[in-house]
Amino acid sequence: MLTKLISISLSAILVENFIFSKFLGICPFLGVSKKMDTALCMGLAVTFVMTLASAVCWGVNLLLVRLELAYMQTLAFILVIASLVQFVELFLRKKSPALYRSLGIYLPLITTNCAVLGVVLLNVQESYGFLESVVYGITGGLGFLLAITLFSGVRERLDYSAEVPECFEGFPIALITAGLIALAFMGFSGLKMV
Amino acid sequence: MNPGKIFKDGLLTNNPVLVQLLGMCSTMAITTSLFNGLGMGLSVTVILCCCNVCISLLRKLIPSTVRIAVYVVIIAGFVTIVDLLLQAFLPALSESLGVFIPLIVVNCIIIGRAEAFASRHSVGEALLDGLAQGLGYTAVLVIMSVVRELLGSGSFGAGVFNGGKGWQLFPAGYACSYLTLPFGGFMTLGCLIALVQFLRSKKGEAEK
Amino acid sequence: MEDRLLVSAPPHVRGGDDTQSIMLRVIIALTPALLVGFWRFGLPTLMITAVSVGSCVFFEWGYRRLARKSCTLGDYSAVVTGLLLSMTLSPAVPLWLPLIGGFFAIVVVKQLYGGLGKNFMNPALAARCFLFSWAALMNSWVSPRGVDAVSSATPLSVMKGMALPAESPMDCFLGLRAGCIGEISAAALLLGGAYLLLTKVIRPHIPLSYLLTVAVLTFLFPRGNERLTWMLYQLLSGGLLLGAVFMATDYVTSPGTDRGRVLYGIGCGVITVVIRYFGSYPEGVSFSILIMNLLVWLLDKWTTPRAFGYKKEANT
Amino acid sequence: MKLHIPGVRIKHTLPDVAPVPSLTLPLPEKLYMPLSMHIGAPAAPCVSVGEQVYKGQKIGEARGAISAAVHAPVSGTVLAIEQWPSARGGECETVIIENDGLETLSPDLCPHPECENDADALVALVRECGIVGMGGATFPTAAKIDSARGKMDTVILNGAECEPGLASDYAAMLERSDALLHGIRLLLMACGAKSAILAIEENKGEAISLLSGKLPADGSVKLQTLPSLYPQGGEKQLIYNTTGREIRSGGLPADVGCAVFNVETAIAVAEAVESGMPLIERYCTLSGSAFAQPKVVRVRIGTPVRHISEAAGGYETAPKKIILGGPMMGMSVYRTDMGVNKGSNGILAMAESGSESERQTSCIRCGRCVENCPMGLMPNYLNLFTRKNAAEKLQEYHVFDCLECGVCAYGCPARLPLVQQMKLGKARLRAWQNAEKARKEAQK
Repeated sequence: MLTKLISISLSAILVENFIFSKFLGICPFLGVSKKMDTALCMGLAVTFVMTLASAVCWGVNLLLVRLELAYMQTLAFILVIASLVQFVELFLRKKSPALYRSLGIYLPLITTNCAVLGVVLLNVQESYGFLESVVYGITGGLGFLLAITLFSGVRERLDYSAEVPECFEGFPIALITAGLIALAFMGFSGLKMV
Repeated sequence: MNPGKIFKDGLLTNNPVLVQLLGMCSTMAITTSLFNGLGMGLSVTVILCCCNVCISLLRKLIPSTVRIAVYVVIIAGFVTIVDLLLQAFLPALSESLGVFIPLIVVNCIIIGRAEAFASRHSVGEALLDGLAQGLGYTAVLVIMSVVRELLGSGSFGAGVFNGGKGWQLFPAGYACSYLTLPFGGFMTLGCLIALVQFLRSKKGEAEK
Repeated sequence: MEDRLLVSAPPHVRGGDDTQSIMLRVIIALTPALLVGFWRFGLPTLMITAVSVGSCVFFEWGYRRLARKSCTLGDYSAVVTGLLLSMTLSPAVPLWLPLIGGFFAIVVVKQLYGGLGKNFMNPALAARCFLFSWAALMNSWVSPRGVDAVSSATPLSVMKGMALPAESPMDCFLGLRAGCIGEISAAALLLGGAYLLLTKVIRPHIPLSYLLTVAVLTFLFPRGNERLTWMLYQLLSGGLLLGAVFMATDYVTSPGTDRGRVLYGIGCGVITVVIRYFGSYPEGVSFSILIMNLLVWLLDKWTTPRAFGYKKEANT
Repeated sequence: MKLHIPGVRIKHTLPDVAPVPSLTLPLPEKLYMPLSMHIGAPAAPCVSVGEQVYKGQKIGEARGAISAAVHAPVSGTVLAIEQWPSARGGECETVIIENDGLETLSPDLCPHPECENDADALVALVRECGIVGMGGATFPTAAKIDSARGKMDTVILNGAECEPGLASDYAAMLERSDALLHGIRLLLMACGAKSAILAIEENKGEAISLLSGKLPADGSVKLQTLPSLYPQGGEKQLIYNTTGREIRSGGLPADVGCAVFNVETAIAVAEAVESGMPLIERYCTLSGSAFAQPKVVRVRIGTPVRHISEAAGGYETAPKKIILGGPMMGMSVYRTDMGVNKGSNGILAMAESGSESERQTSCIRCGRCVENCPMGLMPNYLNLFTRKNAAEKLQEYHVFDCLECGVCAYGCPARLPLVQQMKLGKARLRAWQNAEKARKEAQK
């Protein structure tokens, strides 16, 4: 079991990184990575929601299967995620205003982040158990956190020093930079601890 | 609003991917072959048309406070329908697109058009807009997948033409296989958007 | 006459090294390893090096011209990139491969970001990794002259199978083994590294921490019973020395503080060993340096030196 | 030996200057006495055009606490009081004196033995004599003593030579060693400090052996040899390298119980007490490839630069560049008719134009500037932040602590104009801070 969990984690963080290998969550990855601090907050918020969603949706899926409503998965999941985000937002605003101030503005963006729905769908597709789902949620989020942190570091550097041709400014150079990072991450392909 | 302008908007001047920069995840993820690109593009187009029509019909009834939630439910409904249809009739496509079919729910193009267009226009216009934006999206997917398939594996139209075999234009050994990997997705889309920005700035200069 | 004086800003004297002389010294330092490559593998290596350097120089010139920017061939950085790229290629690759590599290194990785000093990734290494697209071509090896034709597998790929290679550590040290053009002779690479250290082009922090990390990890976790031999092979085979001395020390893509450099070297070492042990590629040097390239800005940020007058006690 | 602050051995084309014997130059016909040759408010002229002045007579009155009086270096007639180019850059109000060649002393000058043991009287005398820091910074000495009295235990005498290639401090220490030790005693008394450290760079062997034989027996003055690194003469660096005390950012030497005086300043103090002579003369190094022979000269303040180079034997080749001060921080000038001032420790004449032909590339991130910076800053990053006008980053990376010593630019392979970038960065940060302040006030 432990080896399975380790291999899930390794795969989610490095080998099949949500950004550089699975293309899940590209919008916030490109949109909120101009500054390191905000990128870090976004990454943490996504990790948190991914973990929570994995756990809750595991139960929801169990229920749907019982009720023979498995075809309603997509609809159910997106509703669960949306209300979960709402709930987290309310909870944070009440209990931890400081945390809310730093993470709050990212939460609504997360509803439409395909990394969250993606991790839930992948959990179902791989028929992971509860523990596996949660671990996959956490590590998938950490993979996203790693990706967005590295990317924002590089982007900050480019912001200060690079002189990009006009037509490549903005999204194109960000995409090409992400491509080069994906190239570097290919070094991890096939990484197996056992 | 005239249909010509709606189509020009969707395909060129306000292309969802190249200009509005929406729906990047699926654009880069599944464009490894023409088969995938075309399949994904048409699925999105169908869903987009249905959602636009539906939302345009209901636009007077939906209270604005909960409109986003209602849109999401409508979209998720249609996505589920398409997903099930694909599983039943085109299992190969469903298999190779994987989670990216259900993920159309969170594709910003659809919710974006619902909010920006369908909720403010008549049914006919909304249908046309859905078609135009969908085809604009499909066009980008087709371009990306043709480039990546050709340079990345040396073939063209595998799964679509020539009885499903496509044509092998040069031996796969000479092809740049990394273009079919995530690296290639980022690079190809980056270059494509750069090309569009270049053309737009040229056009802007010419207009001046 | 005296009143026609030149006014310029201080300082009015400048130290000896300039960008050009630094690049020239790197070229000089690369020469021994290249010569060993020529000697072992013959004419093809000469062709590959020529194409690689030529392509880098051509694309640097062509891009700057097309983009209407100043010509930067005079700083020799394109030549260095070309040489480094050719050194990381197998002597059996077809000549169009370094041509594409030169394009990728110079245009995509370097000039798109503004040229020398602006790129965030090592151009030569990124190009090498990109060329793994053509994996079959990149992984075809020829045995060097004077070595049994049987052992044309590189020592590292043998070690991937948990076995010790057929060559002796001494062969690896001198360059009597299969491998990339520039990586086979540890002796020649160390000679070049010593020259760079003596002429103060590089500081020892990165190469030392990199090599030590790999040495310690492979010594602690050997595959097989002979720890020391295993460690020696790990150090001498593959592109480790080439990477540690010439690639990881590239100014532009490595940290600018000494503490940052040590952390960077350790990071490179750990990732190299992880990829060599657990990854699907036999060699992890290129990828590990590319990955650490991504961390350079952060490392610089975290290891910013304590400015004078900002001591904790002094702040009270 | 304490840990040393990074510094570099500057390799320069300047020859080693033989410090002694220093040359006393024939006096010029006209002298140009800038009324602003110190940090602080310019002096107010107290003579009028046409008036007869005597050597040592006060011609400019100090205005406020941070200011210094100006005295006539020769006897003669005031020709004009007008704006004239200054050796500190730009123009300033200048008293032009026509030398009558008689060297008639002002009748007010007399020895002041009462100042030997009276700190207040000494400070008043130092202020009256217009003595300023002669290492180049020209901070009024009286104000420095005043601000530090009673707060310090150590007086540091700077014999480190501010810049490479100069030998003015060296010459002063060799030729005026007795006056120097007298001055040290006076400064110790005035500051209320217990001990003094005489810091001399190791390349000034003769001065070290001469002075170590003359130190007072009570051990109040210690001689400390420092490696010849640049910038060794900077206040913060000197205090750290001699006592190990670190001045916090924005602080003063008095905060760590120290005061730093240039050796020539101490000599000037001694002279004021011994003969009452105000500061009208100083040592100045002439060097650079355009001179046949580098030498140290004694010049009257106000002597035009051109007169000095001609009187000292003229140029061997036509200079392309003339620098007032040292090679690292000196200012290149486009004309040579201004008078030297109290801080002019060197005149360099270069036969080659130097940096003009150097090829500049973009920053290659070699990190040499970071290794060499005596303040532990990151000039490579400050350069980037200045270019992008990232004021918050400039603050975070402490641009205001930059000394502008030029070590970063000296070692930069890309030949970047880092010192100017630092200056620009400071200006940009200041502008941003002012804007922020205004914005905050507007919000209130």
